[in-house]
Amino acid sequence: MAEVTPLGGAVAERLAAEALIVDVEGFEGPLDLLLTLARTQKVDLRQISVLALARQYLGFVEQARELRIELAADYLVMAAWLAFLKSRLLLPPDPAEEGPSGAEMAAHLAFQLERLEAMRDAGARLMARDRKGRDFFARGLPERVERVRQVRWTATLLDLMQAYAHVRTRDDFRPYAMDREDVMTLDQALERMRGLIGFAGAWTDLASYLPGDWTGAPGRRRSAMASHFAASLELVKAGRIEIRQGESFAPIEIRRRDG
Amino acid sequence: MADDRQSPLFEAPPLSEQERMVEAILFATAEPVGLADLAARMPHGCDPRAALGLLARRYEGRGVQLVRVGELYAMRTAPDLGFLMSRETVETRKLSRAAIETLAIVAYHQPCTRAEIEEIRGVAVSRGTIDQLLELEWVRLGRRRQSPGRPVTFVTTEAFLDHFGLSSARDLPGLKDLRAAGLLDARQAPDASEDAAESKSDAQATMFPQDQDTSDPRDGDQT
Amino acid sequence: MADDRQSPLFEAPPLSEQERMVEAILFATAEPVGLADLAARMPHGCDPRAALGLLARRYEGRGVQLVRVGELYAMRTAPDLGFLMSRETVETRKLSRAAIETLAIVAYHQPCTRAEIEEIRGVAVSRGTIDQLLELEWVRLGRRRQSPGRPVTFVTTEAFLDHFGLSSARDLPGLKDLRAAGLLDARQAPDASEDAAESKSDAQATMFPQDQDTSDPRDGDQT
Repeated sequence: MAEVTPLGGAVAERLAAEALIVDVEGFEGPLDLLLTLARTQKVDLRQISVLALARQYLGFVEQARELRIELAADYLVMAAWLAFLKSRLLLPPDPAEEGPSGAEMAAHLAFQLERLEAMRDAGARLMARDRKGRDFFARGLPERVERVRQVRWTATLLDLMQAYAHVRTRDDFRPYAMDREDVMTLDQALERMRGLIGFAGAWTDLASYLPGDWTGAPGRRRSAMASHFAASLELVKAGRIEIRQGESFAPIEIRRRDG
Repeated sequence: MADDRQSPLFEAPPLSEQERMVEAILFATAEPVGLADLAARMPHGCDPRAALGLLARRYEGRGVQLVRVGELYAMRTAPDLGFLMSRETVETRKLSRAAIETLAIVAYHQPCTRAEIEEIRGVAVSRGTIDQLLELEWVRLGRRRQSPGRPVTFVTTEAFLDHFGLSSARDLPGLKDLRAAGLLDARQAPDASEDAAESKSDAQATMFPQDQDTSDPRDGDQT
Repeated sequence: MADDRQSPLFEAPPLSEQERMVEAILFATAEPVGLADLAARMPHGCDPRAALGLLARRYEGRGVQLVRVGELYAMRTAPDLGFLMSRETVETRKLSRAAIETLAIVAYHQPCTRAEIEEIRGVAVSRGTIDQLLELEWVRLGRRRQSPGRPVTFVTTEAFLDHFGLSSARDLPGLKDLRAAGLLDARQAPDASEDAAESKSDAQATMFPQDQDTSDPRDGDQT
């Protein structure tokens, strides 16, 4: 594919390269530059001379160096690769050498250029299409779709009966009346525990900390137990005691923590 | 067509083409458009009024119509298709506790006054609660009570019976039935249930009533 | 469509009436509408696809046209009348060359990863370029590629199709020629490792996965 063409039009090439250098900011990377250089060959990209292209590019880089223009690293990487490609293309293939042949590498570069150009053309064609808001238009006066929300209230006979039962039995269980008498607060329990833990050197059942007058009635005992348990957790957090429970539902035991 | 040579530059497009133009303009503009505006947008020599006439006839009976708004023209949805422009969502919601309790009291004690409802519920009944029940047509006004102040009473309606599947208000289950159905007991005071709980375990056991191994072996097979 | 007759209560309106409905719905909105959405808004038992077919034919050659946008449908003014709407024209920000190229690469190679875009362009894709396309809603994230690193892919959107007047990504200009010329192949540099080549090849396999005939109602009755 990549046949070696005789060196020709070297002067024109240099002139072109100079013109390009002025424009170097305008290029979208080395592949873009290569594509622009390839166009100066004025042939179909499929017939492009990759060797000549490599020379053009290297000439360009050389020119840039003479004019003290700093090229971005990827332009220099491309230059190094093209120099390598050029040597592969010029030297007879070495059968011992690994890797792709110069011709394969050249063919791929030609493919890349062709593909980039194809995408560039596709982009241009896309932008040239009839476009919404420029060539064709959507409805200018859209009508709003209204959302009508309807609420349907329901209740079942069971709801009704339960509500009535609830009203009729409300007096019996006073759901909102807090029973201060039979509730031990966390603060109360904490206060008690603080005073007592000094004596708890060995593992002791938490239940044994409950005050005597709170262990009779089940409701009172439960409240005291809950508060004492919560209070113990506070004390564990504070690093004052340790807590353990052998298994589910086993007695909860606490012990003073020294140090 | 006859004398093209006289003003070839300004020859107006055929009327059918002008109709297309008016159609596109009316479709795309954000506001209704007047004749002058149409003429200004269209090529020289066009007759927007004639084009509008054609267009109006074309859209006769269609889903969209050409309408005149004062001196302006616009395309609008045909009036009979307005329903397509709204989306109804029906939301089913449970009646609030206040409403259902009030309803229950009216049902069991009808005819009953607002003061009686409040006495039984132990709370003031908000205006909105009664209004809602009236609006639902489950409750209506009954006769005034022959007592000082002649307060209005509330009674349930046919719609109420209908909704709850009752043939008459006397079909409402009585307190005894409620108890038999476990409704009253289930709502029983904590003190009552506590005895039962206490009898089978100590305080600690009831502290963590559902403290069991959550990894149900049956779950394993289902996944 | 088959068993509408089973429920005479919900007998669908005649097709001509359904056509009016679809017309009204599509006229009323600037956004493309899907079949499911149409069906949801029309009475039970309607066949929006058939109605769309009728509508498309009715508007053929008119100033306003029925267009397909991916799986959606919309009414748009005929492109040859754009000159009438200079006042409606929206100035779109001019896209950079990088953005246009990136958009073309995504459109023609979708789903396509950032690395593939960079390989084709031979430069790093700046964050802003993709952001701009995402912001315009012409490009969105597709599925992750099932290859090492699971890179995200980019695909074009329905807004992209709508903007460029395409009925599907298969209608991209010159797509067939580019494919025939092998320019959409994920061809690998000859010195690249085989793994990379492997991961690329599924890019092609998944390109336009729904590349089947989705019976466009507009073509429906032409045969």
